[in-house]
Amino acid sequence: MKKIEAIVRASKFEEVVEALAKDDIHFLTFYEVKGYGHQKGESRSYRGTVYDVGYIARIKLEIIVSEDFVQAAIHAIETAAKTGEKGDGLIYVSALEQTINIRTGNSGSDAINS
Amino acid sequence: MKKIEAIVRASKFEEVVEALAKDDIHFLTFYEVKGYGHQKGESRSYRGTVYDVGYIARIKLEIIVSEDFVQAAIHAIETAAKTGEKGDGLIYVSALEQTINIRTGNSGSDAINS
Amino acid sequence: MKKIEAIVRASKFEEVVEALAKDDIHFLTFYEVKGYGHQKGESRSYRGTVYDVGYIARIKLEIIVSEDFVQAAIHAIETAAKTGEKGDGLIYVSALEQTINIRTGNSGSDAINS
Amino acid sequence: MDETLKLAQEALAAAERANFVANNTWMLVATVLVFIMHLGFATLESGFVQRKNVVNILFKNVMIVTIGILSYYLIGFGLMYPGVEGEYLSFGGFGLNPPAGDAGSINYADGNYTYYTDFIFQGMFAATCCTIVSGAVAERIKLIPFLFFCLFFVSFSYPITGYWKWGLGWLDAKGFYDFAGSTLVHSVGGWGALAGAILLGPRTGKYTSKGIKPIPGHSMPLAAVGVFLLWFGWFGFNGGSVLSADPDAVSFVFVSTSLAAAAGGIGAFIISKIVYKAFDLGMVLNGVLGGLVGITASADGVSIPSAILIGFIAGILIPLSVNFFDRIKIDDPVGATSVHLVCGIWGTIAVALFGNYDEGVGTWSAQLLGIAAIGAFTFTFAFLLFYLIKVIVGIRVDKEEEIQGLDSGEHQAVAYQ
Amino acid sequence: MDETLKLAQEALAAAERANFVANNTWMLVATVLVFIMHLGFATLESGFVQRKNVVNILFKNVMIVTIGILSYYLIGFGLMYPGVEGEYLSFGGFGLNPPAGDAGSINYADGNYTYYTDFIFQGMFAATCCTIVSGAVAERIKLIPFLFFCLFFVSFSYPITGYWKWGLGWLDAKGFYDFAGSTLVHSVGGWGALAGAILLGPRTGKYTSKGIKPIPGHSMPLAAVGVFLLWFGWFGFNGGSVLSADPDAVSFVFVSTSLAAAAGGIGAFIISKIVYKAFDLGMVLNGVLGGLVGITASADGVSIPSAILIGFIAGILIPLSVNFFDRIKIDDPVGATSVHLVCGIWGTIAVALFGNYDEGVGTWSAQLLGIAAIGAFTFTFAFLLFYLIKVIVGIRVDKEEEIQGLDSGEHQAVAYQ
Amino acid sequence: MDETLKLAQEALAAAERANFVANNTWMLVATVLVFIMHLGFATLESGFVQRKNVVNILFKNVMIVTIGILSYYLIGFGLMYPGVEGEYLSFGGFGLNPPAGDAGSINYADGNYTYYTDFIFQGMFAATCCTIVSGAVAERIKLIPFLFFCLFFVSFSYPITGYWKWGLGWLDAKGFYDFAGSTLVHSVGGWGALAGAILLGPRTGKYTSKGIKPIPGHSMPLAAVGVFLLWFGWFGFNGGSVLSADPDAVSFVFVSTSLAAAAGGIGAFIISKIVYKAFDLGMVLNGVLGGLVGITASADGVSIPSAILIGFIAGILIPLSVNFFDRIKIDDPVGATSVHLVCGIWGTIAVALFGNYDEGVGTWSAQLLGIAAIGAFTFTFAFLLFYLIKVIVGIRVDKEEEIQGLDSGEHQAVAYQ
Ligand SMILES: Nc1ncnc2c1ncn2[C@@H]1O[C@H](COP(=O)(O)OP(=O)(O)O)[C@@H](O)[C@H]1O
Ligand SMILES: Nc1ncnc2c1ncn2[C@@H]1O[C@H](COP(=O)(O)OP(=O)(O)O)[C@@H](O)[C@H]1O
Ligand SMILES: Nc1ncnc2c1ncn2[C@@H]1O[C@H](COP(=O)(O)OP(=O)(O)O)[C@@H](O)[C@H]1O
Repeated sequence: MKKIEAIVRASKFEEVVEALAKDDIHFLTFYEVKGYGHQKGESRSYRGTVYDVGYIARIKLEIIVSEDFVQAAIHAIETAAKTGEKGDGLIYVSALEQTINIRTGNSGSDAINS
Repeated sequence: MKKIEAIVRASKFEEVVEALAKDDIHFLTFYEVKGYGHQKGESRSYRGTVYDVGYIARIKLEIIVSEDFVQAAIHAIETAAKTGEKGDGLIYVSALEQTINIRTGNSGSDAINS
Repeated sequence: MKKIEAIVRASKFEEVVEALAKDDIHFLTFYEVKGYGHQKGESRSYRGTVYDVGYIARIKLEIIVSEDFVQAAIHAIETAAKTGEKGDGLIYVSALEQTINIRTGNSGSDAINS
Repeated sequence: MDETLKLAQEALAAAERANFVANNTWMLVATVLVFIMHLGFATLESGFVQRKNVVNILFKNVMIVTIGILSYYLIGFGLMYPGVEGEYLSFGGFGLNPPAGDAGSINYADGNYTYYTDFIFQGMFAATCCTIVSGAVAERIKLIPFLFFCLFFVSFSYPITGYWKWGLGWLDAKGFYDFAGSTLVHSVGGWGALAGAILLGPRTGKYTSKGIKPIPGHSMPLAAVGVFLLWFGWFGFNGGSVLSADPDAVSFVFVSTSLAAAAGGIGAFIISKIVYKAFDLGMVLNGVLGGLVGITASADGVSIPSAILIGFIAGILIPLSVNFFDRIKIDDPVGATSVHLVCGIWGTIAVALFGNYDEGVGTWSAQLLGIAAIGAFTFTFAFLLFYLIKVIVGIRVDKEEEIQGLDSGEHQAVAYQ
Repeated sequence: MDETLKLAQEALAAAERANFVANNTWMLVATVLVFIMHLGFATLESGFVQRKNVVNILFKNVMIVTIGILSYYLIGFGLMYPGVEGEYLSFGGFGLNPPAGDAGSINYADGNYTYYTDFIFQGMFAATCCTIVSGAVAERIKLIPFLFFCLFFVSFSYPITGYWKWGLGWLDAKGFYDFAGSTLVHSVGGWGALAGAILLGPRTGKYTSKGIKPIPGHSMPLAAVGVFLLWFGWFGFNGGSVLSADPDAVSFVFVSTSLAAAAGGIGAFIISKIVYKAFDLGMVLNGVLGGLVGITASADGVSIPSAILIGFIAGILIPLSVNFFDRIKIDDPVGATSVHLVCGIWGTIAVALFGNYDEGVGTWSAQLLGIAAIGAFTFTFAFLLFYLIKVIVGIRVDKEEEIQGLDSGEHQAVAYQ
Repeated sequence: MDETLKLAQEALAAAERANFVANNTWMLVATVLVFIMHLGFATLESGFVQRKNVVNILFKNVMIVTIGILSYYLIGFGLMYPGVEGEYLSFGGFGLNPPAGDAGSINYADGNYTYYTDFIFQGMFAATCCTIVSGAVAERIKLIPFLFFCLFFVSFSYPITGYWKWGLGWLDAKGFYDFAGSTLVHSVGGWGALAGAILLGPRTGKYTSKGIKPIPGHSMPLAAVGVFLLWFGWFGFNGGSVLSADPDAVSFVFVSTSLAAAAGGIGAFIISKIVYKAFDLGMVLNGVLGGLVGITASADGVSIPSAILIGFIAGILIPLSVNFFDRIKIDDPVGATSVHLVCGIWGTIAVALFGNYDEGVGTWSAQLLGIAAIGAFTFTFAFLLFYLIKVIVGIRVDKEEEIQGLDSGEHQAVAYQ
């Protein structure tokens, strides 16, 4: 099993989820993150001073999939999340040694197809 | 060293922590996440329209343990977090190449037993 | 490519970012987490009862770097985040199988140097 | 004996003065109460918008009050109370021109209030009509164009139609009755809201191929605070519209207003439970407001049971109307059109249904004429004004900014840190 | 000379009218101030509950006001002021039956206020008793059963005991004194709160094997806003209870009330620092409320130093009482029993201790009798009512819903997005 | 005929009583309005501080009110209104010593208000000066030392300078004029704020080598609520300072105050857009407050256009002043010095520029003397007091606590769960 992590724009998140669904990937976990990257942070103005918050807000996805879904998932995220502007984010994949579904106790790829 | 990640119900979180403590696993990191899975999202009603928020709220645990604690940890989480209802969540384990304790500088298993 | 994860004090976060920047590591993702560890949780007082919230608040960093930046990054975090007090946190490193930059489509180390 | 006469005259003068002081004091207290309604609107609207648009809505609400009071001072008051009867349009001059001596004081309104009290009480009402609009166009309208709209709407549209009735213009002569402004204030605001909502179009993602996608407000406590404050202020809005502290009239208005508000809440509660199967806080809150708007036209001239019925029906109208506007895809983030336009019209009709007024006052024909005339004028005015602004500078923020939120777009700020 | 007589009569009539207008105006202002206390309770309670139960508590507070005013109109007013003296129970009829002409106006209460003013001022008080209950039973009670409880509690229990004293029933004849309702309003609410808290049992996880686990409120700003608004409203609650605008009496009440509130805050501040070693905002806020509740029974009849002492002691009682109820495992999320019941009783006793009233009024025996009689009746009424509802439909949400929160359970909503 | 005389006398007495009742009622309503300003300050300040310091600022604001009212009762009132004219310092005795009978009632102030009304109205003002300070020293000052400062500041500094003018002390004799306290209340608070901000130094990380690092407030809605509530209360603050319900005077003050507030908002809006290129809510909010502070000294004695100009200039001053204090590295989290000190001085000067008062009243020399004398005294007093406390117990929390936040440090609490 693999873990795919991706950092995407909040404004693209829904499209990414839909794209994944098209490829039969319906399960995922996500949370809000902040990041430093090529894109500089949002500029804010407070009490007459303009400043840069430094970071930008993003959403991080975490998807557990079996080997054969990895490329499809990456492709789906890449196309759906891309704007071409700085700030589009990253996708990275790592290997899992075990995966267990708490309800069913199934492990491996069965953990997520049940 | 291994990294155990688990996604559990907020209502089960405390029990999981206690179960882990019983197995001498006292250290962990957690944060709130949202997820899509078998269980459909909460349904909400606003201004006369009922809708599904899509996701469900969950808590994600991250536990760094040495090899020999992995099975105990998995078992503890599995039993404590299980309700049998859809939405119980996942556990997944990956390998770490290095672990360093910032305060002590110790690495490997010493990083967490100090 | 490697993924470096680190859990540090909020009060040290800015210093860590600056230290990394000095070593030419400008890209990272972070989010707020809570943790159990050696340091006991903050004590709170409400309505005449003093209690321990159990956890402590921390910031988690996630940095994707190529092999040759790993040691520098670890060193930078270790020195910048250290106070010597319980609660300083952990750094852990894992291997990535793939890394893709959504905007450029570049993968591997090019994913982050573009 | 001559002594006695002097004493008696002195006593009478002192007594008249005392009545004047007491009446005027009430009118000023009512003014303060109406003022706080602007905070009520500000909190209600910010509670009902998304987190990313809160700074923007607060900014608008603060600016509306400042613009509203100043423009009413400059032009509005002169347009609304020119001192000429029966006309369609007439202008009493810029700024304030208080009659000298007692003429602007104890004799200005039979010892009920001074010229300055008159202005400030009326001035507090004025801004309200724009605040109502701001809720309906929230989360997608450009700031400066909107403030321009407000400037003209409150300087011309509101006082002109206000003159027709309260300024003793032609509608008043026709027997149209609107005690405290179900039509003159609330429907007027509602028509402006409708015009704006239509021209702007719905918020991105509200009406999808998969149906209506609710965009919930970000803070129910703020919204609830708003409704309580509005009810609080309404005691001044309706109670002050007696235009004196007459104990019988004001206390009656307090009772009719409160019971109608309560009945409005109950009505919305029942319908949203029966029809929409939910204990919907937003609906109940709007139901209370609906009851208040509904009773506003006749708070001084209906029986208490009628007042309760008027409020109850207004409360029932809220969920149905909110749902109706969603069906025809007119997107109103706070439900201003349902609360102020629909219930405002209902309240104005209720005058004909339940009102006990003099012969020829508040007749069906008069009420319908008033609703139609003011509706037609205001909607046209607001629509053309919005349209003009739209073609000249545009009124809607671009999609990217809308998704990011107007706070970061227009203000480079966030409401909460 | 005949002229002069007419003039003198005219002057006297005008003067009496002026007094009437001024007095009635104050009573209406007081009504408005009491009204806003409902927002005070709503914000206080929502601040002290968990984020997941905020919509629910707001919903309850809005419904309580609507139900309270309407039921008081239908039944309560007739039960509380039947116009019969010395009885235990008597009914003056449904709805409002204003005496015709001056009898319902200037002559209704020696030119102090009208019949309608009387009703609306009293009506604003009524709902308060239920609001007090809602805080204590928060975060675990079912919505509809609770609203049923309110309907009966405010329609029967509150007005019946209210009649005993303010309606000139038997307790009044016995010389029991309670100026503005330390017992008649606050303890009554407190007894209901106690009954509910006992029958419901504590919130899941509050009292564990490892001891008391505090469940902190979700927003201290909301709670603080609530306390300031309550203090604000209390000027009308106590000041209006003079039942006229008598300058000496009302201004005295303002001073005694304010100083007692301040002393209550100081008292709670000192004790919570000394005993509980913390600068506890929640305690200080409740201390202020305790001081207000404490002075309410005697705000018109104690020396200023006594007023300060009464408030200070009330403030001291708060932390001790909160702690006491926690010890006996009676879970009260907002501390309503400590604030309203304990300090209400203390305030009623204070009348006997410090009050300067006519012979035979506010004696120890009378005060204790009043506390006991009203306490016994109200607690029994509330307990049986809750119990009945419990056995018939149940009053507590199931554990899963409690953990998930009542907002998603009862309302499928969240307070904050 | 003897009859007639009696009747006439009776009528006159009744009429005078009615005037008394009406006037006193207004003064009490004004008191209530001034009271709520404390909630205004509490919400404004908590909105402008960081999330981690909210409990602390709320705690301070509650304590300030309790301490303020009690100490004003104990000492302040006697120092401020000793009943001796023309002096620098004089003491009328501790606590309240009401003249017996009518002397403390209808005759106390020509039938305008009672002795108790006088005290409570003045008492509500007192605490304000400390509240102003609390905003400027927020997020880094130790709780107990700050409360000590308040105790002495409100017990001595405020009433002494207050006596100079309102207590008919030496400055009044010199013709210094300050209608409702641009200097006596706002500048006094502002000088204290300045002294505190200087001695404390800026918040950690505010002024870095890389320049000014803004530390945004955590809740714009709270801040906006605060400003609306302050404006609301200002109707009592200025309107009550007429010290009677005189219809002409009070209604005029309402108009001048409202238009100045509105103009202040516009002024700040324009400047912050032109100079700082942003629609800055914080600035506009402070601009409204600036306008209110600016008009406070002359609300009763300038033409309406002048009032608008005064407010507008005050609004313009806000962004410039905020920026100025940042440049000289005086860190004021809520902008209290800009709003209350700078605009307070401006308003006091405006009396000389635009005021229409009697010969020798509000002259340039008198106004400048007043500003200088009160400024010198207050700043010295506050600075020495803060300094003393600093050397004895220290006034600033340690850096670790500042970073963690004062809520967890001083209160072991969090504002939001
Ligand atoms: N090397 C990295 N390690 C961790 N997170 C990263 C890294 N590079 C980018 N990110 C995340 O992705 C977000 C977008 O990156 P950015 O460089 O701005 O996009 P792009 O590469 O398309 O210009 C960043 O804000 C950060 O959260
Ligand atoms: N393949 C997956 N990848 C990432 N997260 C997942 C995956 N499957 C489940 N989850 C997480 O676990 C949560 C519960 O999953 P769900 O399928 O509803 O539980 P169950 O498998 O017990 O029915 C989801 O909401 C999601 O957060
Ligand atoms: N084994 C672990 N697994 C996951 N997170 C950990 C682990 N050990 C520590 N942490 C994280 O690091 C934080 C600090 O750890 P702690 O043990 O208090 O610091 P130190 O090791 O310096 O005493 C913890 O609150 C937790 O978030």
